[in-house]
Amino acid sequence: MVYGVLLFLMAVGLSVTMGLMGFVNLAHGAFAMLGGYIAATLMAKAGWPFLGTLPLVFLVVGLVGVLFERTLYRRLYGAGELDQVLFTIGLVFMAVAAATLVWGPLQQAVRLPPFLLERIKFGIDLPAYRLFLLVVGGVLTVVVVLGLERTRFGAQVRAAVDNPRMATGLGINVEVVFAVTFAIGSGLAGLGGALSVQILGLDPTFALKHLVYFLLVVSVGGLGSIPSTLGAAVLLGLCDVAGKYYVPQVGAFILYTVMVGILIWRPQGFKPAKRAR
Amino acid sequence: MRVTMLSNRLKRWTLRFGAAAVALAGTAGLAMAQEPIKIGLLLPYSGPFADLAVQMDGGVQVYMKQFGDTIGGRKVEILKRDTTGIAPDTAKRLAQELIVRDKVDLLAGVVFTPNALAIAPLTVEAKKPFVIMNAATSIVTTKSPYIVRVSFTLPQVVSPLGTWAAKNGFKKVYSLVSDYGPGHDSEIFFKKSFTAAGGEIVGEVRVPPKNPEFTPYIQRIKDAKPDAVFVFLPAGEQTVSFYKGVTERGLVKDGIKILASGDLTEDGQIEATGDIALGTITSGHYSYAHKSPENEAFVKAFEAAFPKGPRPNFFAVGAYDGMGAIYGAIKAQNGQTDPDKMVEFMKNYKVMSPRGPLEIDPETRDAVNTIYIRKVEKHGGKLLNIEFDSVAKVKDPGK
Amino acid sequence: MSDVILATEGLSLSFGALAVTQDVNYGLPKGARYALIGPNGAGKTTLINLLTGVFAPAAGRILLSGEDITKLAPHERVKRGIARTFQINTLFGQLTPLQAVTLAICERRGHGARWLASLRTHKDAVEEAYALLELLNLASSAERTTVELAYGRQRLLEIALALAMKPKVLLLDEPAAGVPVGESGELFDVISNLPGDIAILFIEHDMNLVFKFAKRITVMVSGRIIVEGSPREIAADPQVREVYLGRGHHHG
Amino acid sequence: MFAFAKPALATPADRLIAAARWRWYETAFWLGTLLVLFAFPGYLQLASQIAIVGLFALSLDLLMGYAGIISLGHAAFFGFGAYVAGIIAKYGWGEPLSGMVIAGLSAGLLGLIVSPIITRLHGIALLMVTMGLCVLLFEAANRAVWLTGGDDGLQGVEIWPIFGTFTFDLLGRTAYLYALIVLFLMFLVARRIVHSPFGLSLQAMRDNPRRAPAIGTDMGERVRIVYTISAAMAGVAGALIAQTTQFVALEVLSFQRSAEIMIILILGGTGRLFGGLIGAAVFMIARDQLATSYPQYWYLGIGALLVAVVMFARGGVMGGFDRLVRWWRARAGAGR
Repeated sequence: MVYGVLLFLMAVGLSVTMGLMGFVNLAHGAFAMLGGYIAATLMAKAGWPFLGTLPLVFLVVGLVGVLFERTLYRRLYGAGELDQVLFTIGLVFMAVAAATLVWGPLQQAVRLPPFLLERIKFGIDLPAYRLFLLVVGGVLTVVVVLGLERTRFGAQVRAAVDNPRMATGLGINVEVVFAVTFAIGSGLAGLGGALSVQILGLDPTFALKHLVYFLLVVSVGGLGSIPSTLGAAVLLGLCDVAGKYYVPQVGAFILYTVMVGILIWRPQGFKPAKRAR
Repeated sequence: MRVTMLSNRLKRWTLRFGAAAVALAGTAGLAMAQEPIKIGLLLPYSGPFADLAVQMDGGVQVYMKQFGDTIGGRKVEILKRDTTGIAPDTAKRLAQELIVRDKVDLLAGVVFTPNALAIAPLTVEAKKPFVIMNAATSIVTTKSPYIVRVSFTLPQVVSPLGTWAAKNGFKKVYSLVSDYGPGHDSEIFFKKSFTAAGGEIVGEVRVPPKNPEFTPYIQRIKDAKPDAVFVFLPAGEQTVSFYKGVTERGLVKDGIKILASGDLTEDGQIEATGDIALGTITSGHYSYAHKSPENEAFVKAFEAAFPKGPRPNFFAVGAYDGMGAIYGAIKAQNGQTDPDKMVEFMKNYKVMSPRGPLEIDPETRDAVNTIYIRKVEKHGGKLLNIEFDSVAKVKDPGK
Repeated sequence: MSDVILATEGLSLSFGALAVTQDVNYGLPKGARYALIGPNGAGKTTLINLLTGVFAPAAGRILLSGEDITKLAPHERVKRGIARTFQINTLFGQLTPLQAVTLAICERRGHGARWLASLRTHKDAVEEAYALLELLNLASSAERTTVELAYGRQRLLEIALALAMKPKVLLLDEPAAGVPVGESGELFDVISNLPGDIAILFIEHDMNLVFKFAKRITVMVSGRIIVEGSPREIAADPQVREVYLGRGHHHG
Repeated sequence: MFAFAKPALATPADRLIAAARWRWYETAFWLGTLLVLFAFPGYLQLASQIAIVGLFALSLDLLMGYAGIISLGHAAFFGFGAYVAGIIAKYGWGEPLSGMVIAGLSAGLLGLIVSPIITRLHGIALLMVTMGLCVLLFEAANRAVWLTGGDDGLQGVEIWPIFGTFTFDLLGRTAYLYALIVLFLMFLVARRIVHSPFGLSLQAMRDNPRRAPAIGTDMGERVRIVYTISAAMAGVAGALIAQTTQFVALEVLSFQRSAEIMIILILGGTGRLFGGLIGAAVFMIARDQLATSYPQYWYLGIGALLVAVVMFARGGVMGGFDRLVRWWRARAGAGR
C-alpha cells in the first residue's frame, strides 16, 4: 500500500506530462533525480529541514521544466513517438553524466527529521515516514484531480492537446497552457524524487533505473487519468509487497507478470474506455 | 597550420618506422630495455559501475605513484580499456585487441566474473598472465593456468563469519542474499560453516538483484524472530535501500543483529547508510580502518590523490595488490616479461598488503587472505569497520 | 430485385444510449450509381463502416450476393469485392501512388504475404497499377510520395486504391470533400465513367453533384432511412424538404 | 552487377520493377567491408561485433522502421538465440553453421508464439509489454542456473572450426568473415522483403493501420510473419555473438541491450536497411574511441548526440545523408 503510494508519487508527474500532454517523456526520472539532489544538497550543505526543502524543490524543478519545455520540448510536440523517445533518452544520459560530474557517482545520504523516523502504533505499528507519504499522496491526488480535471484550466489543457488550432481559436493561449502543465508535471516529478530518496536511495543512475517503474505505473493506469494512476500504483505496489512477503521465491516475476497480464487484457490500462466513435 | 600537421605526421611516421627498425635490427635485450612494459587494464570506466573503476584505477595509480613507473629500466604503460559493465563480448574483444594489436605483456583488472570467464581461454592461447583484481567467484582461477587472483572469493569471506557467529551465541539466523551468482555462493557457504558449528538457518530469501524495496522481506524476517540476519548484497544502492528498510521496520530495535559480508558496509559508501549501520557485524579481508603502517601509507597516498573522496575500499586494494604482484614478477626477472616465469613468481607471491598479510596459493593461484570480523563503530564522526577478531590464512573453500 | 448485390436486413448499432443505426434495410443492385444523403450525424459514415466491417452490428445481417458476411473481418470483405474510400484522406503517406496501388493489386490476388518475392516477379501487378493510375490521370504523380501530393490528387488516389480491388461494390465516403469546387465535377466524371457493372454508393453533401450523378437517392436521419427514390422524387419529397430546410429548427 | 550504363527506363512502372536492382553504392559498401580486412587488421574484433550488432539492428529495423511496431524488448530474441547456440555447443555439437540455423529457427518460433499478443497492442502498452516479456525471460534465465549458468554465464561453449577448417583465430579474421557473410545474406533477405509486396504492405500498415484492411491486408497475419522473421534474424545475431565470444552471459537478455539497439537504429535512421548498420558502426566506434578516456563525457556526448539528431537531423545519420543528397541534386539541377 505505502509502496504503491510511493510509486504513485513518482508517477503522477509523468501522468501529467505523458498522459495529459501526450508526450513520451522518458526524462521524467531526470527531473525526479534533480528534485532528490536539490533536497539532499539543501539539507546537507545549507542545513535546511527536510520538509522545508519540498516546496522549493517543486518550484525549482518546475522552473527547470519550463526552461526545457520552452527551448526543446515544444519543438517536438508534433513529432512521432520514436523521436520523443530518442530525445528524452538523450536527456536522461546527459542528466546521468551531469549528476556524476556535479555530485559524484556515490550514494547521497538523506537524513530525515527524527519525528518522521518514529513508529506509530495503529493496531499494527507503522513507520511515521510511510504514514507521511500516505498523507502526501492523498493530498496530491485530491489537489491534482481538482486542479487538472475539474477546473477551467484542466479543460483548457485537454482542449489544447486535442486540437491546438481550435483551442487557439477559442482564445486559449496554448503555449502558456502547455508550459504551465509541463511545469506542474516536472515539479511533481521533483517532489516525487525528493520524497522517494529516503526509501530508494539517490545516485546518478536514479534517472535511468527507476524509469521502468514510472512507466509501469503510468501504462497500467492508462494515460492521463490521475485516479487510475493511483489505482494502478497501489495495485502494483500491493502485488509487489504481497509477492515478496508470501512468495519470495518468485521475486521479480510478479510485478512484470501482473503488468503484462493487465496490458494484454486491457491495452488502454485502467482508464475507463473511451466511447468508440 | 597545414605545415605543422604535416610535420607531425612525418614525426609519427619516423617514430613508428624507427621503432620497427630497432626491433628488427637490435638484439632482443636492447629492444626490451627501450620498449615499455604494457599492461592492459580492463575496468568498467563508463556506465552504472563506473565508481568501481574509479576505486580500482585509483589503486593502480597510487601504487605507481608510490613505487615508480619503471621496472628494471623499462617504463610501465597502462592501457585502459572500458568494459562498460557486465559485457563478456566487449571484454573479450578488448582483451583480444590488447593482445593482438597492442601486444600487451599481461592483462589485469576485471570486476565481473562473466567478463573474466570470457577472457580466460584467450590467455591460454596467447600465453598472457591475467591478474584478477576483483571478480570474486571461486571458479575463475580454474579456467586458465595464466590466471592469478589477488582479490578474494566470497566463500572465503563468509565462511569464517558462519563459524564465528555460531561460536558467539547466535543460534538461529535468517539468510537474505541477492538473487545472482555471488549471492547464491554466500548463502551456501555461510550456511555450511554456520550449521557445521551448530547454528540453525531458520529461513532463506533471495531478493531480485535490482530490488528497490526491502520492507516486505524485512517484515518477513522480523516475523520469524531469529537471533540475527545474514546478509549479502552487492555494494552500492542495494545496501543503502536495505538499511532504509531496517530503519523503518525497526529490525535493530527488536534486537535482531545484522551479520554480513564486507560488501554491506563497504568503506566507500558506508556514510550514505547512516548511523543505522552501527553495530553491524561483517567479515572482510580489508577495512579502511585497518591498523598497520602499510595501510596508513596506502590511505594517505589514496586520499592525496583523491582529496574529495571516495575513501579507498577493497576494490582499490585489490588493484593495488595486483600491481604489487605484477611489479614483483617483472622485477624478479630484471625487467623481462616471460609469461610463464611471471606466473611462476606470482604463484608464490607473499606480501604485507594494506589489507594485512596476503599470499597466493601455488596450487590454485588464488589469494589466501586473513579474514577479519569487524563491527561498525563511529570514531571522530566517521563510520568505520573496526576489526576485533580474525582468522589467518583462509583459503577459498569453494574449491 | 434479383440483381441486388449488397443488402442489409434490420441492421442496428448503438454507442451507449445513442442509437446510430436503426433497423436499416437497404439494397444496392449491380451497376448502381446511388447516393446516400442526410444531415451531419445522420449515421451515413457509420453505415459504410458497418458494411465494410469496421464496426460489428448489434443486430441484423449483411448479405453480399446472397452470402451472409456479417461476421467477416474487414480484409475478408475486401477480398469478396467490397471496396471503400474514406471521408478524410487516409492514405499511406510514405508510399508512392504506384507502390500503394501495386500493393492493393497484389493483395487482391492474395500475394500480399509473399515476403521473398521481389516486385520483379510481380511485374504484371505493377503494370496494371500504372495503367490504373493513367486511367485516373495520376500517371504524372506516380513516383512522388503520397504526402507530397495535392489534395485533389490524393482523393483520386483514394479511388484508385479502391478500384484496384476490382470491386463489385464501391462505397465512396464524400469523395469530393475538401476538393476545390472546380475540380469536384471532374472527379465525379471519373466516377461515373467507371466500369458499368460496379455498384457504387456515394455519400455527398453537394446537392448539385448528387442530383447530377445519382440515379437513386437514399436519405438518412438519426440512423434511419426515411425515404428512398429517384432524384426527382426526392426533390419533391416534403419530409426531405423539412429535414434540409427545417434543419435550423431541429438543431436550434 | 556493375551496371554502369543505365538502361533507359521508360515508365514509372519500369522503374518500380527495377527498384530492387543493385545500386553502385551498395556494391561499394559491401566491397568496403571487405577492405576492412586489410586496412584495419587490428580492429577485426570490433568490426565483427559491429557486423553482429548491425544485424541485430537490421532485424529491429524490419519491425520498427518498416512495420512500425515499436519494441523495447528485442533483446529477448537476441538473447534466446545466443543461449540456444551456446547450449547446443556446450553439450557437444559445436558445428557453427547448423548451430546458428537452429538458434535462428528457435528464436523465430519464440517470435511466432509471442506475435499474437503483439498484434493486439500499440503505443505505450506495446512498449511496456515487449519490455516486460524480455524482463521475464531474463529472470527465467537467471533462475535456470542448471541450464544457463545463471549470473556467472554459460561456460564451456566450444565452437568447431567452420567447415572443419577455419578456426576462430586470435586476430579475429574468421570471426569477421563469418559475421560479415551472415550479415550479408541476411541483408539480402531483408532487401528482398522490403522490395516485395509484403514489404509494401508492412509500410502501408505502418503509415495507416486503419486503412490497410480496406485494401485487403490481413494485418494480424502480416504482423505474425514480420515478427517471426525479425525474431529469427535477431536470434541469428545472438548466435553469432555466442559463437564468436564462445561465452554467453545473462546480459544478452538485458533491458540495456534492448534500449541500446533501439538507440543505435534510430541514430542510424529507421526504415532504410543501411540505417542499422551505419548506426552500429558510428555508435560502437565512437564508444570504443571515447569511453575509456572520457567516461563521463562520453555519456554526456551520446546524450547530446541523441538530442541533436532529433532536433536537427530527423531520421538519423541516413536521414541527414538523404537530405544532403537531395540538396546536392537540387543545387546541381538549378545550376544546369
